[in-house]
Amino acid sequence: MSRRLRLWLLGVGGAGLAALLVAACLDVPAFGRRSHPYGERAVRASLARHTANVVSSVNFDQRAYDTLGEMSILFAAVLGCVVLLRQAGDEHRADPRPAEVALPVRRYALLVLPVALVTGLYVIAHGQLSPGGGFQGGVVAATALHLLYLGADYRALERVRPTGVFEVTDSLAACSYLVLGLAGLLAGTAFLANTLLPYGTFNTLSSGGLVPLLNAAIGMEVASAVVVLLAGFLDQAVEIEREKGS
Amino acid sequence: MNGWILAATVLLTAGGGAALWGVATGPLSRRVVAQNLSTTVICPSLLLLAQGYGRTSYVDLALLLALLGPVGTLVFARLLADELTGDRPAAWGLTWTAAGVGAAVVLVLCAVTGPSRAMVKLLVIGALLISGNVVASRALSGGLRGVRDG
Amino acid sequence: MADAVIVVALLLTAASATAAVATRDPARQALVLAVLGLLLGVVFTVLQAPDVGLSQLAVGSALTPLLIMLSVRKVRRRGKEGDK
Amino acid sequence: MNVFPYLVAAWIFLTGCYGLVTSRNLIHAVGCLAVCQASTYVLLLAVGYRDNGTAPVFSDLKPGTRPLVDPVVQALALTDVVVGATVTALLLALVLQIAKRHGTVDPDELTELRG
Amino acid sequence: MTRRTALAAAAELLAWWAGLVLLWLVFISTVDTLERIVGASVAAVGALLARAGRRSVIWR
Repeated sequence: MSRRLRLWLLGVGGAGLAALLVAACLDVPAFGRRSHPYGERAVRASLARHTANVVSSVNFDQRAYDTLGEMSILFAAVLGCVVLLRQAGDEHRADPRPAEVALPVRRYALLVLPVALVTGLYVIAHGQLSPGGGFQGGVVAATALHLLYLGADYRALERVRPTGVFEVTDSLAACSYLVLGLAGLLAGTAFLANTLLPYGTFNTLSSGGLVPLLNAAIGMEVASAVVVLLAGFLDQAVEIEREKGS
Repeated sequence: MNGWILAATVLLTAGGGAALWGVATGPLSRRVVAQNLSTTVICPSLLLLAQGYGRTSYVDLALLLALLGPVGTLVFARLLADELTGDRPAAWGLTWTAAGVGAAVVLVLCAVTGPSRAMVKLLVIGALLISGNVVASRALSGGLRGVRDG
Repeated sequence: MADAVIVVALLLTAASATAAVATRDPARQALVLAVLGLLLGVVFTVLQAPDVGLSQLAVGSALTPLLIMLSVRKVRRRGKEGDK
Repeated sequence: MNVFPYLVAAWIFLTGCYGLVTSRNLIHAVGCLAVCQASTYVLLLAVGYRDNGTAPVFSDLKPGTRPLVDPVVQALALTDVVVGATVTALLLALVLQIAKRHGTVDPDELTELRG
Repeated sequence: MTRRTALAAAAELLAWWAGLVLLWLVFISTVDTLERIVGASVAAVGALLARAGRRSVIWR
């Protein structure tokens, strides 16, 4: 297909799609309207189960099955990345050269590394109370680790990041989500039903029944998934080179 | 609409607009400085919004940005080190101005909050924001000189 | 008037999305995408979705730029090796 | 104001599509796809917004004191932001694989190679 | 590992742990026993990582 023809197709298709989208926008319930029937029911259900953060309650209680699907997409994406980014036969690993980083930058990285980790774990642990949860906190905790690469060099990061351990943690966290779901089944209720544990006192760390546990499982899963993912990309970008003359 | 949200809107319009213009046009050295500036502008406006909506839990957003924004700038300083060797992006005047705005916002919010744990949290955010911003500027202006492939 | 902050945030986001598409060099695009991520974080905050805002800030400020820049570096190194 | 956020979402989606089709670099195309993803989040949250509402998070709010926005769409968007990032990573990994196999990341050159 | 280095390591870990526990107490809104336990363990993880990170940079 020539470039010209493609642009023509894009123009026609884009114009049609734009017209349809605008027509749809004019018919959608107005922005800022008062009635949100699903939202009101979700809030009521969440309050009945003593979960202060309704979004977490929707994610890990009312629609926990949906989150299981999201988690499997995440797991599959990471698996695909690991397979695609593995070291091929015609490649070898070059030792990454040490980097000279200015002292203030290195000090900043070393200081912020534990602070960012604690913040990430705080966001995970308080997912059922304040904004946050496993998805957000996991990304923060995993990003924290990579300050070692940014503030020092790749060898420093490799010393504190055994990739194998994180791969195992990733799978274990995915399994623990399933096991927590199956526990409900064994107890005689439904899969992922939040009826197993006491709901606790509203607005404390132990409230919400199953929600904090699922939250923690997702946090572990996301954190190790991001570490494994970035490990693949860093290996490719920094270490792995093509064999000379192949 | 109260004063806090109005202040956030003004800060966002001026600073966010400037950062966006800087990051979308011009030489690479200007773009990375503008990217660094965007963190320093948006983090105080998030704090102002949290105050304006009367929700202390929104402060977590600013905390996260104060931690991760400079990390993002370090990513660019690190991986664009080769291309930035030609002209060092040193915009110290801009950096300190932005840091001053951040400090002013944090101090005003601290004064409104009064002595409590929430105030200490605001101070932590302010310290992280300003130190991160200054260190990221330092990294951009040649702090990662010897970095090639490590 | 009460919605001014929403309008400003949405306009900035639309402008940065346009800029991200119009910037053809991947490294420069990553810079614009980083700013787009932050502005999206603000949009989510003013639309009263702090959970989504946290998610977007965590992903958009450091993770996405790092992924794109590492890919850019790999492709460039690959090109350099090919020239040898 | 009734439809403005929806129109912004539509605009972001269409620009992203334009970038995808006209892109000359696969890494740039992945970035454009990220822009398209962003439009869905804006649309979802705009649907769930309520005037003068606040987030349904009760760690610092007494239930029933203020109108609330819709948490269901927020939950949908929240998981997708992180999962979308990993999918972006998967696409970038595919791009790296293409760069290795064919030595180019220009989609036009790739079609010529296959022929 | 001699006695002195062990002592120095313990001091470093303890300093980081104390600092991070304080940070945790600043972050949270309501303090109860479970919060303290979780905070202490999170701070312990952070302290271990802080030391591991510092050592990995200095060893060359």
